[in-house]
Amino acid sequence: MNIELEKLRTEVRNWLAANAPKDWREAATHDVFVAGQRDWFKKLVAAGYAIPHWPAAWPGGGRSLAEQKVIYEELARADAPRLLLSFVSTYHAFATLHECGNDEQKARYLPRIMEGETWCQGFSEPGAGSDLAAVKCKAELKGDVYVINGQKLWSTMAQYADKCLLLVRTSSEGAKQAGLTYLLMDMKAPGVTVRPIHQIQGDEEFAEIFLDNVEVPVSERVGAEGAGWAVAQATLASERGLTLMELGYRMRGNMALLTRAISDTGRANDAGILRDLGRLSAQVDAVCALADQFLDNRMNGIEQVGDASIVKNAYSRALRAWSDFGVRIGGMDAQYRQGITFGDLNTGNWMADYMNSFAWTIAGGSEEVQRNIIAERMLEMPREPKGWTA
Amino acid sequence: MNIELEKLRTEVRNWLAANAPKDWREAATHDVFVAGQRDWFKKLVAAGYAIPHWPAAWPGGGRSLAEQKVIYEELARADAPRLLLSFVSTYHAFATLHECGNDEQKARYLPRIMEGETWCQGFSEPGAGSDLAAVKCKAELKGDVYVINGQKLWSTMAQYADKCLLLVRTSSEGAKQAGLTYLLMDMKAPGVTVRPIHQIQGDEEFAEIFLDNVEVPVSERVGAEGAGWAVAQATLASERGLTLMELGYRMRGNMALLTRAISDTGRANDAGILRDLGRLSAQVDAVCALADQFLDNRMNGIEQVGDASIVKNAYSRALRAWSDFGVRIGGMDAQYRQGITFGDLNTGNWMADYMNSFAWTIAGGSEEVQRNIIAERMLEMPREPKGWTA
Amino acid sequence: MDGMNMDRSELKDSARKAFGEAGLAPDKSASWAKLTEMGWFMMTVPEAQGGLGMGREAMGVIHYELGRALVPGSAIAQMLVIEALAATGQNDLLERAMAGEVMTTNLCNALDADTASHILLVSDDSIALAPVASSTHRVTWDETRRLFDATAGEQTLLASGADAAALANRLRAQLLFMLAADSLGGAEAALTMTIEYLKTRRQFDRPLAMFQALKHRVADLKIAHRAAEALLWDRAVGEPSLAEMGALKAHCTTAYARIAEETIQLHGGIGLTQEYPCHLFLKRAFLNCALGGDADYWEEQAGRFAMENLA
Amino acid sequence: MDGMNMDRSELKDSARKAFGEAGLAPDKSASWAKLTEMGWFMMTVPEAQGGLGMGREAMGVIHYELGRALVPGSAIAQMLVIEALAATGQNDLLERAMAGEVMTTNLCNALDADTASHILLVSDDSIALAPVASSTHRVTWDETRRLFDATAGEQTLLASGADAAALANRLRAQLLFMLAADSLGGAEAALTMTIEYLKTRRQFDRPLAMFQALKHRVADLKIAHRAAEALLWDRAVGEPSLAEMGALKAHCTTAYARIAEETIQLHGGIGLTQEYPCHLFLKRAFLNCALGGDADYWEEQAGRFAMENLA
Repeated sequence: MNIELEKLRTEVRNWLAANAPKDWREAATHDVFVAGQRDWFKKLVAAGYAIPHWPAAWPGGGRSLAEQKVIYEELARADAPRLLLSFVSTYHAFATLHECGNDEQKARYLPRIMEGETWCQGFSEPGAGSDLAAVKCKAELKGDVYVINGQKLWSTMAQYADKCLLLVRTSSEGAKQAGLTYLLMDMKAPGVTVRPIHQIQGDEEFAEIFLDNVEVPVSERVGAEGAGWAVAQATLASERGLTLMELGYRMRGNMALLTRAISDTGRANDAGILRDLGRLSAQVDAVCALADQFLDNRMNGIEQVGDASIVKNAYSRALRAWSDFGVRIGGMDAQYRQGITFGDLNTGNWMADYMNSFAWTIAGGSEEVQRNIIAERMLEMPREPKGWTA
Repeated sequence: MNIELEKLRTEVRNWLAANAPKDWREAATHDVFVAGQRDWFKKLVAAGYAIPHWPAAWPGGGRSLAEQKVIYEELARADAPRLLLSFVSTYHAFATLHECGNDEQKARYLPRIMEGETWCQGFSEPGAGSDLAAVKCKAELKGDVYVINGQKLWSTMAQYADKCLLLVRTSSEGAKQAGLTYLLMDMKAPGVTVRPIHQIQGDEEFAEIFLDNVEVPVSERVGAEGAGWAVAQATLASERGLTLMELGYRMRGNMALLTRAISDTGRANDAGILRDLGRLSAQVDAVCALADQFLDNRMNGIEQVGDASIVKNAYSRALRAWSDFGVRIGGMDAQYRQGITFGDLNTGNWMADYMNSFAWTIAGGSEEVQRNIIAERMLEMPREPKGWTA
Repeated sequence: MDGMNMDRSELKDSARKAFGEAGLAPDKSASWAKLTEMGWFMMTVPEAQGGLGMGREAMGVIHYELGRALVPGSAIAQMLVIEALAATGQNDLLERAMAGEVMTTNLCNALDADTASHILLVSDDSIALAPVASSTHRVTWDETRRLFDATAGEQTLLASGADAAALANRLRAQLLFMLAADSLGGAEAALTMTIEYLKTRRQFDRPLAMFQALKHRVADLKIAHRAAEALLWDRAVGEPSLAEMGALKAHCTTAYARIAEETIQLHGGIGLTQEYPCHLFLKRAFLNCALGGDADYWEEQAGRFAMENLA
Repeated sequence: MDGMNMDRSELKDSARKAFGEAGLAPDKSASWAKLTEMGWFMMTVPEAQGGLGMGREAMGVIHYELGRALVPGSAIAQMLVIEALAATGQNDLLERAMAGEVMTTNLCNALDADTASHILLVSDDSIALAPVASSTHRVTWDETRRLFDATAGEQTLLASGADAAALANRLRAQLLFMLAADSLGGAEAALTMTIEYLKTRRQFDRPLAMFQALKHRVADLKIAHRAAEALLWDRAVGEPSLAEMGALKAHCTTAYARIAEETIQLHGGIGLTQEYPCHLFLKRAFLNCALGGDADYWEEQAGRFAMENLA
């Protein structure tokens, strides 16, 4: 077992040495970045490393979690680009279709995803952030199509997506959750308008989607009408584990950006700086160990409710501390604006890294929501009674 | 005006130089400490500095707040003992009687307080801490006496008190607050048992009071039956201002304990330690400035709701930081147990100081209760609706 | 209310009226015109030299309000130059500067050097004034301030030796104080905006402001802000040492950065968009942290000062 | 679950059974007898020398549970002595120590020196064993541990030169690891106790555990504990440097102190009484912070290590 894993490690490492793009940090525009992402995904598919978590029937699929871990470790080690553009398609869309899609849907979409079709997720709305069940985007069944009107927010790379995992309201009766339905929407359909969100550090990783009488065939519904909440849970549960291990390793690998900045500013013998570096280093190591343990537990089938929230918050806190320390060491130099690296969190462009770190404390379930989950579902501290509204 | 103030300052300073006890830190037992407190109070009364906040009819009373401030500044400067034993009698009992007592009660008790009668406060109970209105201690009117049964907690120096400001329940109908009544109880009355609370740092500043069929004459009731909550507010509003200014100055004056410890442990050139010292120093200065401002505002009649909570939390946080830094600098030496100084918060016996600092984050309204007051009453963030119970 | 506080309160009202109504980060030249018109550049100049003879406290009030509205421009540099010109009796140039002719200084990264006629060059052994010869904009994340690499033309020496050292220290103290005031003004605006947002934004069928975890965080920010503000007005009077002024600046800018960080977090997603002003506060807060010496520098100095003076 | 984790989990169960049932801070001699009976002093000794040949991870499990129950005594010192005796082939003394004869070491403030037959004297250039000649109790705030000033009788040299340096470093790493494990065990117990208390204690007609501000604080403590624990088990295997072990110890003891502080605060008034056990955790946490080198020392070392190894 260990020998096979080490064989895989060597194989991946060698392949990456020959094939990993080197200049991806220099992408000057989003278009260049996206083109690079598409190209890199294709290469990984061809090599069999793009979808290790898919079933064995797919080329490159059927890897054990231990093998997946090796692949992600090596991707981080080689400092290869993260697969930001195909993350939703290969994780979220795959998991949703695999668990809840019908045979026709699977047969139609999974091959396309393999071929590079990109997806986005249309869940959040202006009035439905932490409280996702408050989704208002309305779908009315007219004949064999749903007619959609509404707005979605915080959709990662929606401006480049072909398809959208869309959560809509088909009924306002009963519990908020019960009126939701899950659709697969064509992003090229008439009435879909995408507006990139200008982020504070200059990136446009997210977009808004405006839906004006968009028609989605009933055949594109996943699960029954009104079963959208349950399908959405399958989508949401699909990510995090491997990502956080990969991101943890990337942060650790980039500790050198900090140590070099400390040397460059002549503070290699400043006891206070050294202590804070030592403390941060342990914090980052702890996050990596935690992400490892989380995956081990998942592999061994002993993952527990709240575990993912713990890993996410530990990571987001460490990422904040990492970039905050960089801003501090960078001093006045860090205040001068530099071009950003798209889709990367640990670049040494400290203010950009710092601002980017909020994506992890806010997006994908804010730190506050994670704390609720940990307190209420893991530690079984009582929830507020249902009737508590104001 | 300023000349008069400076004249007072010189007068107090000279008097303190001649009269302030020097050896009070060495008190080996509570009895010695209490005897010293009684003696010191007597001296202050004679000099006219014990009750500057009382009306002018009383010897030494009738001082402006500016004059009171001068007196407390000088007491702190001279490192004279705080008046822990007579704090409740001269502040809480005085304010309560002054605002809510009848003429007979005032005539009976105020002279006794001047003569050194000591008082304690019987408000908190095992089930009524942050939620003070939940008081259960029961008083039944039988003829012309109330018969009291119940238990009180966290009563400062109750073991040495002659009288008690007692909050009891005379009715369980209606709102919790509406069934409370306020009594003046003789601590020597049959059925009163006092048990000192053994605190974690070895002090016994607080006590429990057990009440078993204790009889209190109706004439000892302050305000009407059922008006106890309003009377209790008068008691609670009486403290804090001057105390916190005095305590802030004392903490600042004792920064030298830290700087000496830093020198003694050879870290006077450790950049990290220096920074943390510099930061703490600003934090302590800010608390002193805040307490000053608070008093100025009170003097000028522009104190606002929540102001006292802000000063209290800022002080308690700084006190924690101060003692925590001391524990850190003290290192292994701070872990060896030393005899404590009764009634003092900044002694350089770092672990004792650290443990003592909890009295300020918990007692007299916990930090959490203060945060609620600041958020809800000062910043007008909505309270949870009344009906929210579980 | 005593006399000094009354002045402070009146000045605050007029400054808030002047800058509080044009929204955040208002037009730069209109703001400059207002500063000039209201005579605020004359504020700390002795009456004998045509100024208003007010103290550091008044300057703090103005910069608090400039920070509160995120007013762009180089008022900080202007006031430093004016201070130096007044102290060295350069009455002609002083008059021009008080009348709004833009002048800058190397003490504060040559703010707005491209529109400045002169640059004040401050070092420990000389204070000089020179025309700006050339300037290169160094773009910062904070776009409400424009920093430059500037070169100077022929210098006129204003002070040298011990006089220069003393004046340099006074100017540094002023800079630190102005940055502290700017920071607390910005922090107040950010915190107020956040509280308003929490009261408006509803999730789970109630306003966010009703969630106790958020209430307690906001309360802690309020405490931090009030304590820092008390320290600011305390150090506005008397003669604090440079180290104490540095500690004040570190304390206030750190509080600003913390409040700005929480402003974004508590706004959630929209806090991360260019359209919402949260990021303006964040970027100015962090620039303030770095300008004039950062917390690492000043806290160390303050620690040394404490070791020497509180032993 | 893989083999190693299975071992850890089984060992944990039996240690929890042994120490988890007698309440907090159980009887010292009974605890010592249990440690001896269960053979846990033999744990890390090679099988060839009569031990169980288990690794550092197993030792971590035991000390985690000792910390969790606040078991008094000097198991930490005993295990260090045993490690040294095993490494230097002192098989007779080793057997006596494994059988429970109390021995102590200067590496850990001569814990329980008054009942120890021998003291292990560790320095960078020599490791020696000697009978305890005299001992003076240095009373600490933490009463679950007894520290001594001890003098030694005639020394038997166990190692010198490079061997001594290597062994000394190994012993220091073990000490740091045991203190880290003890801290996380204690922190777990304190946190669990706090959560239970919050669920039981009612104010304002509901359990404290329903107040979101408290929930969020508890959640943050849980996160801190879980992250520290992941780091502990990660460093239980492999060959971390001494600086990395020091950083682990600083990380875990700091987490313990923070959790113990919040344990008192969240218990409110009763947390300040001798009758409630909150203070026992607090005092042990702070002693753990100071023993074996404090966070200031180890974080600086870890920083230097990072500068050299992550450049």
